[in-house]
Amino acid sequence: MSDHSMDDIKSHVKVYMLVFASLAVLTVVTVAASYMDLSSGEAIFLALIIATIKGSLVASYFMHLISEKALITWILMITFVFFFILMFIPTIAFFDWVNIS
Amino acid sequence: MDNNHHHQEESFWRKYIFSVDHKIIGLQYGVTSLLFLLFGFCLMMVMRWQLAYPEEAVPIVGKLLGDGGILLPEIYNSLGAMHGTIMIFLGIVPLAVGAFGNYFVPLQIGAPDMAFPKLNMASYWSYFIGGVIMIASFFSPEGAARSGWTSYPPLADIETGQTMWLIGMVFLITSSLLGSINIITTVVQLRAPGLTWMRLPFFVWSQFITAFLLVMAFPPLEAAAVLQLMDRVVGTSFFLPSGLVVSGEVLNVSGGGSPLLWQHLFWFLAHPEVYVLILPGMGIVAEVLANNSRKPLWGYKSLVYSITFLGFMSFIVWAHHMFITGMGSTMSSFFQTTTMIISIPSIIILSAFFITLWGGSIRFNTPMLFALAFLPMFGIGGLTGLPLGFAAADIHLHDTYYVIAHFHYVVAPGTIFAMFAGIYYWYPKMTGRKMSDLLGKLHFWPSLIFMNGVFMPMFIQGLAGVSRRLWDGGLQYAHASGTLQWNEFMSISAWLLGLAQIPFIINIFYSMKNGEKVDRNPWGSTTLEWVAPSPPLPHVNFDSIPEVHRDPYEYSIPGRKRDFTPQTEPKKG
Amino acid sequence: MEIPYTVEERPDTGLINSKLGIWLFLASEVMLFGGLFSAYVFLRLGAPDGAFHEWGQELNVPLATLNTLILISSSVTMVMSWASLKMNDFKKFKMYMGITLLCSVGFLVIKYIEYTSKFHHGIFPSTNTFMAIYFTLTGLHGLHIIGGMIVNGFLMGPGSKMWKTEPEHFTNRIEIAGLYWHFVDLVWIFLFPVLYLL
Amino acid sequence: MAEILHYLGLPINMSVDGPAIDEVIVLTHWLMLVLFVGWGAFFIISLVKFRSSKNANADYDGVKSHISSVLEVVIAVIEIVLLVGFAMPIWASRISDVPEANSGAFHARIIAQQFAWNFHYPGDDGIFGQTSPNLVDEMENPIGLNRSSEGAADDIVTLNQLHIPVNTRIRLDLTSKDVIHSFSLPELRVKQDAIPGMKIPVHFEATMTSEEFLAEMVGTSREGKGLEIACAQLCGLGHYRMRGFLTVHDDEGYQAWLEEEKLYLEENSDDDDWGDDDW
Ligand code: HEA
Ligand code: HEA
Ligand code: CUA
Ligand SMILES: [Cu+2]
Repeated sequence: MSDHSMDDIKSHVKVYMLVFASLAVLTVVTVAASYMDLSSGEAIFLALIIATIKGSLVASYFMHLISEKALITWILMITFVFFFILMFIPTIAFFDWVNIS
Repeated sequence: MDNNHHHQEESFWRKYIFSVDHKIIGLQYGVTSLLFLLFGFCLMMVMRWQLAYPEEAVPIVGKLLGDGGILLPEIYNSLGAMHGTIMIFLGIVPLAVGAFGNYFVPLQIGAPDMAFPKLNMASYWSYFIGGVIMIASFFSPEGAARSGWTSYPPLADIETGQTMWLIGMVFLITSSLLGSINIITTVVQLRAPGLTWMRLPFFVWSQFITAFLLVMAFPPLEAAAVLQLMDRVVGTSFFLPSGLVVSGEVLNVSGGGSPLLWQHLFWFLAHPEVYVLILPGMGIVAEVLANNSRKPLWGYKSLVYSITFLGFMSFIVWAHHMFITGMGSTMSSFFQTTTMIISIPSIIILSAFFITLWGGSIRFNTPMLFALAFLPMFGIGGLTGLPLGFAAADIHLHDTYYVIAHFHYVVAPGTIFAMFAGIYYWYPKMTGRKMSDLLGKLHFWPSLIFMNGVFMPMFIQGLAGVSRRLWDGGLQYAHASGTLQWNEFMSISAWLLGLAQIPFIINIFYSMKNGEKVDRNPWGSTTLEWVAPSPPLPHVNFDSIPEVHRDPYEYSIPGRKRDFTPQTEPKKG
Repeated sequence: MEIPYTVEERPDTGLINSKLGIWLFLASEVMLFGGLFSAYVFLRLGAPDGAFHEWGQELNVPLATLNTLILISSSVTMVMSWASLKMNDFKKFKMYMGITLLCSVGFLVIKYIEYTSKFHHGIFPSTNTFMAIYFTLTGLHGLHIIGGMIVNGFLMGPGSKMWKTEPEHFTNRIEIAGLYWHFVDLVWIFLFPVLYLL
Repeated sequence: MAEILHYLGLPINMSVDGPAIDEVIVLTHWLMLVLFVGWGAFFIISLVKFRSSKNANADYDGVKSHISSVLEVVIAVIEIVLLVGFAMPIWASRISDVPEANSGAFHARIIAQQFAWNFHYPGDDGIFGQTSPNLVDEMENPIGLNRSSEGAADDIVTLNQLHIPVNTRIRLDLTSKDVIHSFSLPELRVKQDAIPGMKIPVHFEATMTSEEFLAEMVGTSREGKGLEIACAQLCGLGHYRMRGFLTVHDDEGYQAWLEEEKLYLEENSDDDDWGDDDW
């Protein structure tokens, strides 16, 4: 990103601070939520949602993904497809087994 | 004088040992991996003795084995596991990706070097360390790994020798990751002016897709290796369920783990890995076929799409290695379907190769012979993958010699032949001299015959239901009795196959000094590596960065005097 | 002949080599942690109902929360150190980089406290599968932190000489190091709830 | 093709479910053969016809027709047919048609270990006694059977000897004490991994008794060699000798064997609680 002017960067810095604040708040929220009386399904869902939001904030702003070149976005999209395959197919397989008890 | 000497000494290290020049690194990779290939083969030649003459003392190397020279079952298992590991991770992958990828991708795309030369060097040395650890494990008190190259726990968790294997694997994985990041970046960033994606030689495409497979598939195995290492060293139970009783003793671990978790993580790598073994081979074969049939590669675009699709699909077929673990209907249907789908791009690629021949002017030089032999050999290997892909048929064939035969047809007369083709084809580029054609043919014909002699009877044993990894080759079993006579035949073929490599080894050294001297483009090829001097200039490769104006395989354009038109030749009006 | 596109971007991709390289590396890291998270899910499913939650109660949530905040802060200072270079302020760069390193040291110290207190209570990786995956994941993450510290330390110390000769190249290096550092932060953002809160 | 494959080594089939499996193998091999011969012929013809000594100038365009695409579609369709028509239904039956416990089907457990097969029969009451790893004693009680648990008193445990009745649905529940093994009966087209920590059922039905099988084998290289259980998964240094024996009885024969085992059990009930006539 060599084409950024000084002012550009200054406005970036503001964004960084905002993101920082939101991350801190979300951290507190997720800890607070874990002390609430949620069913385990709800708790998992909520915690993962918050983590995903935090993660996207970091990725989009700190890592500049939001303005990154298409090629990188593509690579990451493929990666996430494989990531989810890796996460979910073994999980489905876990249940689809002739393991009667 | 002294000073001068010192200076030269240093430059030797910089130039040949810790070089950052992709060509030197490629050669380092090539030599190391060929030696490993030979070593892995030697292990197998020893094993084949035991299979042919069970419990007879092994000649020559028997003394090393102790016990009157008889190959003990545990040693047999070690040699088998290490044969698989060495052939795949220390032999073919470094040869196909590390050596050919490193040397020829930058040349074929008109780049001065790889994108990250230092990383490239690190990749080689990481590979080297991994290899040293693997070899060293033979001499460690625990011995080498003996749980198969698949290292299924709980066996791998409780057997000796596995720790060094795992540590070695971590280095090898790191090496492959660094190497493939390098290749992808190089292909994306350093293509010469005018070299658009659809003008890339097919070899570059194959390396590009292979690198993606390595980047995405290897890390889960690294994760799995770390987990198994934890199991072995720290006493965790990732792969150990509760209530294990090993030789009468209740295993003192917390339990709660799952052996199947390893299988999922392992095959998530290992299926893409088998395509890593074959795709670069296909790339080389494509180059040699086009060049020696003096025709453009038929259906270039469909080849590119097929290989991309193949790469993608290879991530979602892994559980076809796990049908017999008790998989339910949903999973098995899914994986059977994806396995059948993945066979289609392979068929498209092979068909395109065959059709390329039609209408050509085919030259039968040594590289071409190997490339041609690749086709039916890969065909046999690939086609026999189909019955394995049907879960129902796999019930009978799983873990028998049928599987062994299937994949050896793909990797041994398949990939290894492709590698030979590549070596004969590009040797003039690397050294400035051609290899002897006579010795080449002396290498080719016996290799072709004996390869089939080794692996064809394995289909028969497999159909009979003979399990793999049997120390006595099935001597115990009644159902094997009808097929045992083949064991000796296969072993003799394997040893003769070993002898058949001698002309090749001689050829490599002999031709370095005495081969026919050639200029830049001895085969009349069109791609960019042939524009560079032979051998290409250190660090920069080309006299000047070439400019590309054409498709990769412009052979025999009608109305031209020469039957090839290099990619650099401008199109005139 | 120099290798092209180390400093200036290649026109058709709009990228420099190292940017693409680091993203590919991060993609492989995603798959590495993907494998481990997949193991986590698999083991959790295999464990008796609620066992993972119960075993997880042993962990120290306040300390981990603190660590999360520390790591987030270090991410901000990391990106600020890059922004400072962009604004030609080398002093500020050194300051922010220094804070980043301090934060990473702090993170490791807290991790150390957590680990040792577990060991004192007789809790080891071999205690149960939850502890096993807990120690593996946080340990591996800790190794990534150490790796990042080495890189950042180098860039702040001896590596920063480059600023005088090739400022743009140096700024790029900081950006690359930053990408890695943010990724390590990002992993923690997922590790924290998954291990401590669920 | 079936004959060719038998000639090549495929053992005869003696299971009710075997023919379906053989059919998939046979049909796939037909497909393979046709493809191989087809492309092989094309290959040889191309090589001969277009060798450079005969055809000095290559044709830039080469083949223009796209018959090969049609061919690829045809292959895909054949694969789909094999998949949907044969492979998937067989698998579905393998998974879903497992006979319920106490449904009249023969039911036994297999506990694999390095390097032997333990068979656990529920006895007359049809109830498997409890087992526990802590009770395991390699010589006396290899599966850790608790003789005082419900239904355990009459349980029969054998080593490496599996006896089953002919023409009866057999259900076997597989597990393992230590590492992964694989229970393989080549003549019955049965193969199933035995995985520690899991209990996986297989089911099949034999159509021949051991005697009939032996009669069938007269004159072949297998003459006089009975049915065996092979271990198909690498399980350590004794993997190659982890062989069990399968005996398929007719009904009387099976009952007679059971009686014998019961007698054996009573005689040895205080010190040795597993019976094995061939030990
Ligand atoms: C390079 C390596 C490679 C390649 C390319 C393949 C390709 C394929 N493999 Fe293979 N496979 C292995 C290496 C490979 N395999 C290894 C190493 C193992 C064992 C691992 C272990 O357990 O140790 C294995 C095991 C294995 C299994 C598990 C068996 C078991 O353990 O029970 C299965 C099951 O589905 C399978 C299927 C397939 C299929 C459907 C393909 C398809 O992609 C094939 C598609 C190709 C074709 C369909 C050929 C097309 C050609 C023509 C049409 C032309 C032919 C005509 C002439 C030449 C004249 N393979
Ligand atoms: C890439 C993979 C690869 C390759 C190429 C090979 C090649 C060969 N393999 Fe191997 N094999 C495996 C991968 C491979 N194998 C795997 C994964 C297993 C399963 C292991 C397990 O059970 O866990 C296995 C198992 C296996 C078995 C079964 C063992 C058992 O189950 O008990 C057998 C049996 O015969 C066998 C034989 C051979 C033979 C004869 C070759 C020959 O084709 C070898 C040919 C080699 C050459 C021709 C060498 C060429 C090199 C040179 C000539 C070097 C020249 C050097 C210089 C110039 C410096 N292999
Ligand atoms: Cu048990 Cu092999
Ligand atoms: Cu596979």
